[in-house]
Amino acid sequence: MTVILEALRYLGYVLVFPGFLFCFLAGMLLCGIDRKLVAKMQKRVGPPILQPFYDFFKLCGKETIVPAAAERISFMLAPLLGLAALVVIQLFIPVFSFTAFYGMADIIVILYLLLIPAISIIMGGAASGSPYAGVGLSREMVTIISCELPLVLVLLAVAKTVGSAMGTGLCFSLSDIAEYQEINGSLITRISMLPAAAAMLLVIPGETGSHPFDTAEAETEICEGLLAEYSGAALGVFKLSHAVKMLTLSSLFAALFLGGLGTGILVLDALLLFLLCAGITAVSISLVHAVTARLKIEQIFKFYWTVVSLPALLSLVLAWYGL
Amino acid sequence: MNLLGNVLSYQHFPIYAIMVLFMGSFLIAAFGENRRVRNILALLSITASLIFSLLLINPVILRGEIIGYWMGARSIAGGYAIGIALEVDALSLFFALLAACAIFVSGVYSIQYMSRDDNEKEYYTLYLLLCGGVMGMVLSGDLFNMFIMVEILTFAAVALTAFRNTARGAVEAAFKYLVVGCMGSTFILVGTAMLYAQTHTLNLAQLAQLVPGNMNTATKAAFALLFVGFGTKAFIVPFHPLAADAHGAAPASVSVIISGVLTKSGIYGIIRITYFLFQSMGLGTMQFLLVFIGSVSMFVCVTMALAQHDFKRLLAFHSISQIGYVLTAVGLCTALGLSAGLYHAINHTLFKGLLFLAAGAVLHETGTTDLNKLGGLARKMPHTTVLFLIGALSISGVPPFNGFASKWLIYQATYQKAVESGNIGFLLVTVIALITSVLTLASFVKVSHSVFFGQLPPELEKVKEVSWGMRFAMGIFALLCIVTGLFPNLVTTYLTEPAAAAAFSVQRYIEAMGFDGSAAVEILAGSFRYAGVWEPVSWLLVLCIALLAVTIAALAGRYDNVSLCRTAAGDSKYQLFYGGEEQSFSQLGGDDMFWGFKHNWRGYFSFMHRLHSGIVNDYALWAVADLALVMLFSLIVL
Amino acid sequence: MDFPFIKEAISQLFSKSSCAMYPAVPSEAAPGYRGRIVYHPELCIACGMCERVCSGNAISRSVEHLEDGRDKITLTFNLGSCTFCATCADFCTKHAIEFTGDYHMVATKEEDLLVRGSFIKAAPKKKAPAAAKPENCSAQVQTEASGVKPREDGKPVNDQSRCVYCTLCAKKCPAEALTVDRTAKTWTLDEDKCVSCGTCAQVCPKNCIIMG
Amino acid sequence: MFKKLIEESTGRSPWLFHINAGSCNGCDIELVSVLTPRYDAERLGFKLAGSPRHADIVVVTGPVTKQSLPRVLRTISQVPEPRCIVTMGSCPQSGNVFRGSYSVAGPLSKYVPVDVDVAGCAPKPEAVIDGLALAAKILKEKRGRMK
Repeated sequence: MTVILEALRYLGYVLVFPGFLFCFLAGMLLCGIDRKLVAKMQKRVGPPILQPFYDFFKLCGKETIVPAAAERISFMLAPLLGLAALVVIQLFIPVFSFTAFYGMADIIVILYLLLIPAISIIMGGAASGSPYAGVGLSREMVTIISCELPLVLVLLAVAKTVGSAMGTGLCFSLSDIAEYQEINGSLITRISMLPAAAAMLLVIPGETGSHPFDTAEAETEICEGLLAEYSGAALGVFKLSHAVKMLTLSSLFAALFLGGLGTGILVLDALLLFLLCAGITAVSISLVHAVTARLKIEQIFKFYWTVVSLPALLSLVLAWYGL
Repeated sequence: MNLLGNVLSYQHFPIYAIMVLFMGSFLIAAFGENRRVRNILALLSITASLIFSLLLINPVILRGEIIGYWMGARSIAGGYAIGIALEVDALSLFFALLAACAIFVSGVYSIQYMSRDDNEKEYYTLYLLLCGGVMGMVLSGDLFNMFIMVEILTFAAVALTAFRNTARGAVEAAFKYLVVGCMGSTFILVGTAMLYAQTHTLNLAQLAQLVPGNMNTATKAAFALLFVGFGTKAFIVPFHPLAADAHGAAPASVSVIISGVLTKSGIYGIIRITYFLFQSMGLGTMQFLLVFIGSVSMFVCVTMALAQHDFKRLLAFHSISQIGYVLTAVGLCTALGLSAGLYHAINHTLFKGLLFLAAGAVLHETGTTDLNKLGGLARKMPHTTVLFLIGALSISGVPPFNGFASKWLIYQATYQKAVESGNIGFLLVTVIALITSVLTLASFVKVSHSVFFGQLPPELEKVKEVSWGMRFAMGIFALLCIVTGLFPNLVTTYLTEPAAAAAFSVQRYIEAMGFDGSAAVEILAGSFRYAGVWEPVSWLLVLCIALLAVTIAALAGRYDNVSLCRTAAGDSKYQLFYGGEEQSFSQLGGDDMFWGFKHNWRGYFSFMHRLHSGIVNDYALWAVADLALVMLFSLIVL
Repeated sequence: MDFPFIKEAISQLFSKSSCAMYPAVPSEAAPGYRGRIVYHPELCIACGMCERVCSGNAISRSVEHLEDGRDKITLTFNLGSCTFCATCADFCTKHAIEFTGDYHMVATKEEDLLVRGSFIKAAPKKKAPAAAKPENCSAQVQTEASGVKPREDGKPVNDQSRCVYCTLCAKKCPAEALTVDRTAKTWTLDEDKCVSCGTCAQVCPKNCIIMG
Repeated sequence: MFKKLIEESTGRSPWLFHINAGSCNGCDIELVSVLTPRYDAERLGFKLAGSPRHADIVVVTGPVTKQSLPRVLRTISQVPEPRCIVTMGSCPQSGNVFRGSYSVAGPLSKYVPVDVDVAGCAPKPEAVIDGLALAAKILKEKRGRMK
């Protein structure tokens, strides 16, 4: 009996709270808030907050065309796989003191799991056979390479800071990082972590592929790149994945740097997490979107490996010497 | 009955495992005219070798014995070993198992893969010689025998590289390999001779007993000679261009052996000399040497791979890049590091074998491995595509495949080493390893797009899926990739940790052969705890549940309401969007796919381009220069 | 990399948007905007000038012969073919064509974009009783009509019996050699200015200018 | 309920794909100006899509020249159902001043059923918004008729 209850509880985690339903609602709302904020910053009225929901449901009602040249199974499976992988990452990211799946994955795993949605979109695009997707694929991959270095440095800096504070030398476990922050306050209050937090804020738009780092999906030059041949429900799932990715990365940021703010009540924590995510999105995605123009792909690479990596490296060195 | 029991004692299994391969080789040379006889002989010998290796797991790994085996009842006279000895500890057996597995799968694959070539008899003779050489080298307890086996495998590998000598560049590649490979063998021979002059013995155990206490200029020079000699066999930087040429030319089944097994034997040699013979791994400088060469191999080769446009050459460079991971982890000299490195060695053999076989399948069906001429094969060769993707995701370290499990350990090991030693340099190694991993992913995205996805060139319309035998061979590797990825604890507990522990118990190694091991320099392995957690099975379970949930939700939302092209004639609705133009063949070339990345590194790439001149004289010079540097280094630090 | 607009972006976050909330708040077209055509058939004399000058072939005229002998003339303006250049309105001497500021020209059917107007032209009937009184008169007219001879120097001659004094020839004359007074019904040619280009004859809707 | 949700959403998020079939660029500029902060069609859910596969509404400008005709038809056929075709400006409806030219194959309605005509040369952005809103309504009706 207890086994069944336990199984149901975990099923509930996957389907409802940090999992599927939460990801869907929170991610879509986050996306809507982002669009609204960008519009506001550009002196526009902007779409209603619920616009991403409208877009998603509309796409569900459209015809899904599979091109004759496409590899059908990969083409249809890729969106689902990407979404599922993202939902699973969300399960591993602690919501303050609460972690749905405790002791299953650490930050290195998260780093690699974040590649799976990117790989799935790349596979889907490549399977469509479109030449636009080929160009998009090349750019998407370079964007991933670009983001990887600063992200790695940020994660290592956090691991070192928490590890040396806990006396184990280094700590990769996200729930341990959350626990540490519960006791000692948020990491962002430490001076050595400030550059890393700034770098992470700039990594988020690159990882989600939002403006100005959206060369891979540049709709005006390469017809949305990897998504060029997607239509209907499959496209809707990709749009949903994009929204969930925003949620995932911003809640990763919250888990890494803004831990220890939780109230201990799960519902309030979830709400607080969502608000924090909205704040992080507003700064790192919306603001950057509103004030920049799309970069060229080699500029993205240069930007991430210099401008963003340097503060992250600084943070790592500071953490190394125990500041 | 007693005799039979004696013959079937596990003490004899190591020599059986070696000899069946050599016997198979000689028998095929003698009676291999008939195709069926030849295949049966080859299969029998590789299967027997695999079985003998597997049977050794119980005593050596589970019970922790070290088998010291003297051939011809000769052993120790006057305090010096004079017989031919085999010594099998967990480390040797680890590499032997790896070799036996790869040999078995590649042998099964060969039967159909090579069926279109003539001179199959010679192929199998050389192939089994190569396998026997590898097996003999890792199980040998004698430095000179190691040299002999290295010679056998080098010459067999050279001959097999030139096997398809009608192909462009095959003879040239073989010649390069011959020149530099012979230099490497010579280094090993000279090193062996110098050690013999100093210690009057060739037995590994006795050398391990005598050498560390009697270090002088000659033994230091011998170290450098042996190190560089085995380095040549492992193709670590600066010998990597040879691997690229050799893999590009050799048949895929041979590439599997060269990259999966031959390079490992080089790594095995390096471990033997650094951990056992000279017991110098405790020195920070020696760790620096290994980690430095490992990291440079890792990074240089992955960037070189990004610039390739030939499937097999690209794989060859990746092969060295992964060997760089192994060497780096081995060079850390911690229990975690060595275990991680050996884990990665297993994984490298599996996924690189799988990838080479997939490349071979593509070559077998299309006749080319040029990335710019291929494309869209996923619709023609679906199984090969899936198998290739498993290999590609494994090598890129995507969870839950095996590459991730070992890389995860390597990152922890390097980082932990950095924290323990307080040396920020090791941290740089962690970062390099992580970046290398994502660059690996990039180049496999390139391959999968250029070969399996994208558009099918019109001239490849008639391509068919490869035969079941070849798919079966690839399937074994793919299955092993998944299994070793899903159960990392089993692999570490039953394979890598015993092997790593063996590397740290030199004293037992010496004593197993009947020598006095009390003088051995014990390197403290140190205990470790994982800094993070990774549960692949539970993760996969959660992913499956999530995927199921997403799929059900999607199907409820009419996700299956797709419209497919029903007519044979080109309905414009189902054509690709070409900005309104009619669909025509257009495939992004694999050559310069990531120019956004390469553009920023153009200085580096043009430097690399000039460096890899393809002239064998240059490569020979590199070998000599490398030897000089390592010798200088070892003279100073040892 | 710097973000030069970051201050503006943040300040605009709290300021009012610059949107014209169009469907909710109706918006007037700017003065002089040329939108939907309004046609006043009661003013039209069916001279056909508009049809002739229209570059987009948007104007068509159909004539329906009524039972009482009169003609019902219908002018159709196809807004879907119109370039809104307003040349027709310019040329219309009767000001029967008007361009309004109404820009809501959205239709699901082509019909909805047609502006129609018709009037009954009594002109032939009017002439018939006038011709009936003196019988020879009509013959005279006819001989007059045929009697107008082209001038030998190639300059235009006006058949005043048919002229409606629409002044188009005067407007079109590149040399400004023609003066037409509509009230006095006079047509005069300044022979010194005339260059005999033939434009007046070409544009005349009634074909009453005869060139040599 | 799901079907109702879809139907409700269809009218609220029409994505446009713009085809220039030989236009003089007047209408193109007006169409883009609809998306500027001044008119901001995004507040009604309109968005310019990059690929016909993503689009709901195809906006055609220009008199449909002989060169562009097959491309226009091919691109329109690649738009998934339900779709709506809007002609913008006089050119695609009639050929306008280009009518009768050797290179003009229009009007568009000869080849595909056109749902909404927006007249004007070029139409005012408000008129474009009117037209697109009408198209979105038609889209919703079409969606309701599906299945």
